Amino acid sequence: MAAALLTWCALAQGVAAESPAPLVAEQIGVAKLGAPTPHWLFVGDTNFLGYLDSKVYLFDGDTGAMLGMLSTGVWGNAVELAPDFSAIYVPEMYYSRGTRGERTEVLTTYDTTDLKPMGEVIIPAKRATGIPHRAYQGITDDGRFVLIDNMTPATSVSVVDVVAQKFVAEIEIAGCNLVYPTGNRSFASLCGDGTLQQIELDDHGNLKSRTRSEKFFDPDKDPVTEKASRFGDTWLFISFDGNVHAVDFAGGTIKLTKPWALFNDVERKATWKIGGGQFNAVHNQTGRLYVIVHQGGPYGHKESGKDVWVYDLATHKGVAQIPLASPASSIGVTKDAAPLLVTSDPAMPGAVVYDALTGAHQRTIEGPPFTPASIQSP
Amino acid sequence: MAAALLTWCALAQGVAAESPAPLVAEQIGVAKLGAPTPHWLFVGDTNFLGYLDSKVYLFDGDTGAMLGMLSTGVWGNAVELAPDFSAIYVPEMYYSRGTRGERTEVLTTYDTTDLKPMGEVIIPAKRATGIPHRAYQGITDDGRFVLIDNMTPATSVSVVDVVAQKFVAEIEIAGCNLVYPTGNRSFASLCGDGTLQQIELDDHGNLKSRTRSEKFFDPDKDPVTEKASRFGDTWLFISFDGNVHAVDFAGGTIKLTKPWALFNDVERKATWKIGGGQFNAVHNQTGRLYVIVHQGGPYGHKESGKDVWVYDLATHKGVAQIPLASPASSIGVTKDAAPLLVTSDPAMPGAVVYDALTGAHQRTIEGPPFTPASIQSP
Amino acid sequence: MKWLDNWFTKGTRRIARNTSRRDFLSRVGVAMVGTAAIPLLPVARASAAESPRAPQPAEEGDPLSCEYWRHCAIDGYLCGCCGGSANSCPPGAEPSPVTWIGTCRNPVDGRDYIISYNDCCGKSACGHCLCNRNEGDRPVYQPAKSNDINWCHGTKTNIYHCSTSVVLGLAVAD
Amino acid sequence: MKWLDNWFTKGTRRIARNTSRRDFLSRVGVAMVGTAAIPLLPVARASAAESPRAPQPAEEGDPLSCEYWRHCAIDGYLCGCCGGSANSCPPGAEPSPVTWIGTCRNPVDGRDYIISYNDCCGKSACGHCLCNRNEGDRPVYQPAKSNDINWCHGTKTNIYHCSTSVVLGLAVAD
Repeated sequence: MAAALLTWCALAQGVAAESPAPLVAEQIGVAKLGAPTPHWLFVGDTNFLGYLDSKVYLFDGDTGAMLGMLSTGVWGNAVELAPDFSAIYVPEMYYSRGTRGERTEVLTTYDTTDLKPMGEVIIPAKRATGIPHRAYQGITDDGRFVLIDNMTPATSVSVVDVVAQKFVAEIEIAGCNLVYPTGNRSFASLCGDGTLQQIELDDHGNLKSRTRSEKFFDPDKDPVTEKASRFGDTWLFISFDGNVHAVDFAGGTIKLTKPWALFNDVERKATWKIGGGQFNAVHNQTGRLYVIVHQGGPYGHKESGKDVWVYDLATHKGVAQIPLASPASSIGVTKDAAPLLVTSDPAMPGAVVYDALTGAHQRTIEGPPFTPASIQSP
Repeated sequence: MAAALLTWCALAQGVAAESPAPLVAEQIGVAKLGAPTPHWLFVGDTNFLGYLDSKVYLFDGDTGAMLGMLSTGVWGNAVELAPDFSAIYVPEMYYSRGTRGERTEVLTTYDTTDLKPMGEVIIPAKRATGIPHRAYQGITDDGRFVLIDNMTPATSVSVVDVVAQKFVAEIEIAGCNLVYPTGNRSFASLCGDGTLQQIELDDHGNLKSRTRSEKFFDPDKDPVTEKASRFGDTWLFISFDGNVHAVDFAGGTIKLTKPWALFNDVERKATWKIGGGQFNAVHNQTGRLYVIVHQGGPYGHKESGKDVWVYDLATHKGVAQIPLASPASSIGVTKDAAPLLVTSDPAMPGAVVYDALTGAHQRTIEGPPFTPASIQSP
Repeated sequence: MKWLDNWFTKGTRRIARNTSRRDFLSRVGVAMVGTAAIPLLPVARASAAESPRAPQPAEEGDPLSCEYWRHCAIDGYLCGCCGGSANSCPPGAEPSPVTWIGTCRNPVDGRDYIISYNDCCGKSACGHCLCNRNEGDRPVYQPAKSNDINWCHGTKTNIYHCSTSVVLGLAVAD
Repeated sequence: MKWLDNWFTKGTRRIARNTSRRDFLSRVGVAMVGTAAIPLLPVARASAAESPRAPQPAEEGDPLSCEYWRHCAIDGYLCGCCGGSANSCPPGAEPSPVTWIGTCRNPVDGRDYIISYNDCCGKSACGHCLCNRNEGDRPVYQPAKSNDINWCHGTKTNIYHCSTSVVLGLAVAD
């Protein structure tokens, strides 16, 4: 048959000899990803109207072009990127009959050149689900262990050794929840009584020690949100009322510092508030904190905002106010010297890209993602 | 603890003795479906942006209220209803890892009072998928066998005995495709050469005989669409150019009849055309054919229309023209004496309900269904 | 609600400090179900129960509106728009025995009531009447007061379909 | 295209009449893959191939627009909007070896070309640049010319991600 085809093509081309040469027959190929740039954007799509089919989209923030996609199972939350971007790790959940049958959870490893699954590790079928939270999972600074938050509703953390590709341990964090990596072998969790605990792991990923902080916020009067940002060895926990509790984990200790306020009295009177999903982000190089803000009444801690205010983490002073092209619930800031500020809102498919230094709107990326959540970059 | 609570409630209510009696504590329950009515509407949601999470919504056409929902796996197509509405049968497809792993296909039986799965039969993992087609599946007139169209791309039909709850046979229909039930033990399939074949089953659901029709349409010049309607023992196959080929299957034979035209010369000149998904439906009691029509150029056989034209199947004359409140790709007509005409369009979530006799718009049902397709009634 | 919340955090922490992990998980599992489920019936009875679809006499407003008083801390699809009601799951869905709890004021009698926001589970998203109100909502490290959490726990699957707003009783300030 | 279409229907029918079901299924499977896949490479080679993302010199228009000449019978998400191109799958997606085939006229040289609309498979819906053009499209009982069919056949899974428009060669009227 192939031979016959060649004859038939040659004949056809002969027929058209006078006019310019016809198009040549093509071979279908499969694209590969180019070299990663700091402006690559992984945008999680919870796909709320079809969350059995959650996805993570990869865009080039400089062009807005979609580069690829991962299908991430039921209740997708976010990805973990190896520090050297050698792999992408995704906690995924499946049922043998979609909404029924046997529940299986895995941590899948994807290749960063062709986005193909390279392997999976079965993990306890207990992952915390619902509204996505960045702190429902994390990766240690050296990229050795991926940490996955569990809620049954009893809380614990699953530890996966991604180098050995095996599940190591489930560490209970009773009365506490969430995962905030604090080094190569440690992470912190926030607790319902206004404290936090730091868990130290041994080299195998098992529990080595557990340290508890003093109470540093009032969980009833002014709780910190679970949406925190990391600045070096410090995690910034921001309260409903806009107070920043910086906790320094350098050297394996827990150092509490005096909270500082995002809003002065005038701004409070004008009802400025924090709010959204992942409403804050830090650019480490410039030491700047980006916060989505809005004006409104009480219980606005999940409301999207039309403005991002920028703070200098050395002086705690506001240094810029960025009016957004469209309301934002979550933001991300790329890690490079010419950072992008990227916003998403579950009510608006897609993502919006700004110059993080000037606040200039650069482009709006059309969705899907249909109900975007997490925004992450290499 | 329960005892403690009672004391605590009693105390609380004592405190408020002066004012009107407080609300009483409630128990959460689970609703059951009431008695079915002919105006119940099963609307399939392919959920194209999340088709691993396809659904079927059940609405009350008289109120627009949602009554319930089924999750129908990957590539949902439609439901089959037992003639006495004692059960709902749904072909469902699943992968062990959502988009990867082992493919499993089942025919699931759902209870019509509580919409719970009562059982499943494993079927060959070969079901035809893509754009939904009503004729990708069917049920014999007596409700004994559910017939499921396969394409690998080789074509065949899986036969499931839903009374015995077991898979019976896979019957090849080479060169042909689709399932049009024609009795208690038979169905027809359309063939690529302009013929059709009728398959007769024995009482166990195995192939008994195969009859082939003469060529009755030109598959190149004016093919019939695969979207047909049944009128008694007759199936109406409508061609791209709007010619109706009525094929009578009474008594197990295939009786071809002279095609008749939906459009006269004036209408053709005005570029009136058929088009859409399931663009036609029949109301048996009144002997009327409903067809979605639009004006436009060639290759419009999948374009939605803003009008439904109604024909008398005895006289082949147009008897009514119904301007729609919004464009429609698919329609359904309920079976009762006061029938509803229901339309859906994958570009518009929800469904629209009209009086099928007067054409009066009754209500628009808000979506989801996000990308609605099939419309079915008891 | 404070008493409940304090009991929860203190209680679980105390257990955590004095027991092994396995022992802990089993016991806290029980303890927490106990906590959140105190005012609830076991699932079996709940499913069997008649579901009062109509609001009670001393209520007003539209139960299918996000502004309805009971929904003051809800986050999800109203089951009343999905084939159920403010206090019943749609056909075929399974009520979660564990849940988060809010306190809402009934405008008719001016009283504060404890509202239990049980999720209905086992079918994918209903998609109708999405509401998000956060009165008294707390972060997920205070689970019993957080509406971000998928409360399809203790159910056959953790597949979320819609949310209810069930009156448990009067709230008593401590 | 007629020669191909006639060969397909006649061929398969002939086999159908003279063979048992099992024998038939195996042979038609092969026959049909042969039919639709004639001008295509085996998947293995296809995947290994460099993917020419740019249109050829004698083309004009925007490959990311539904109006692009090659897309005259496409139904699906343009792979060029999903990380691939008009003739390459996005990273990690698998090209279908079997496909439907259309005939489109290249406005630049006025010639009719056979276009192969291979689906890319193994990831769920890309969701970008949904196009539906039906020039020459036929019902699903003429599979080789139907764009309604999910052509993720002969791939690891039948999960559809996006569609390509690959030039196979000149179309010759018979």
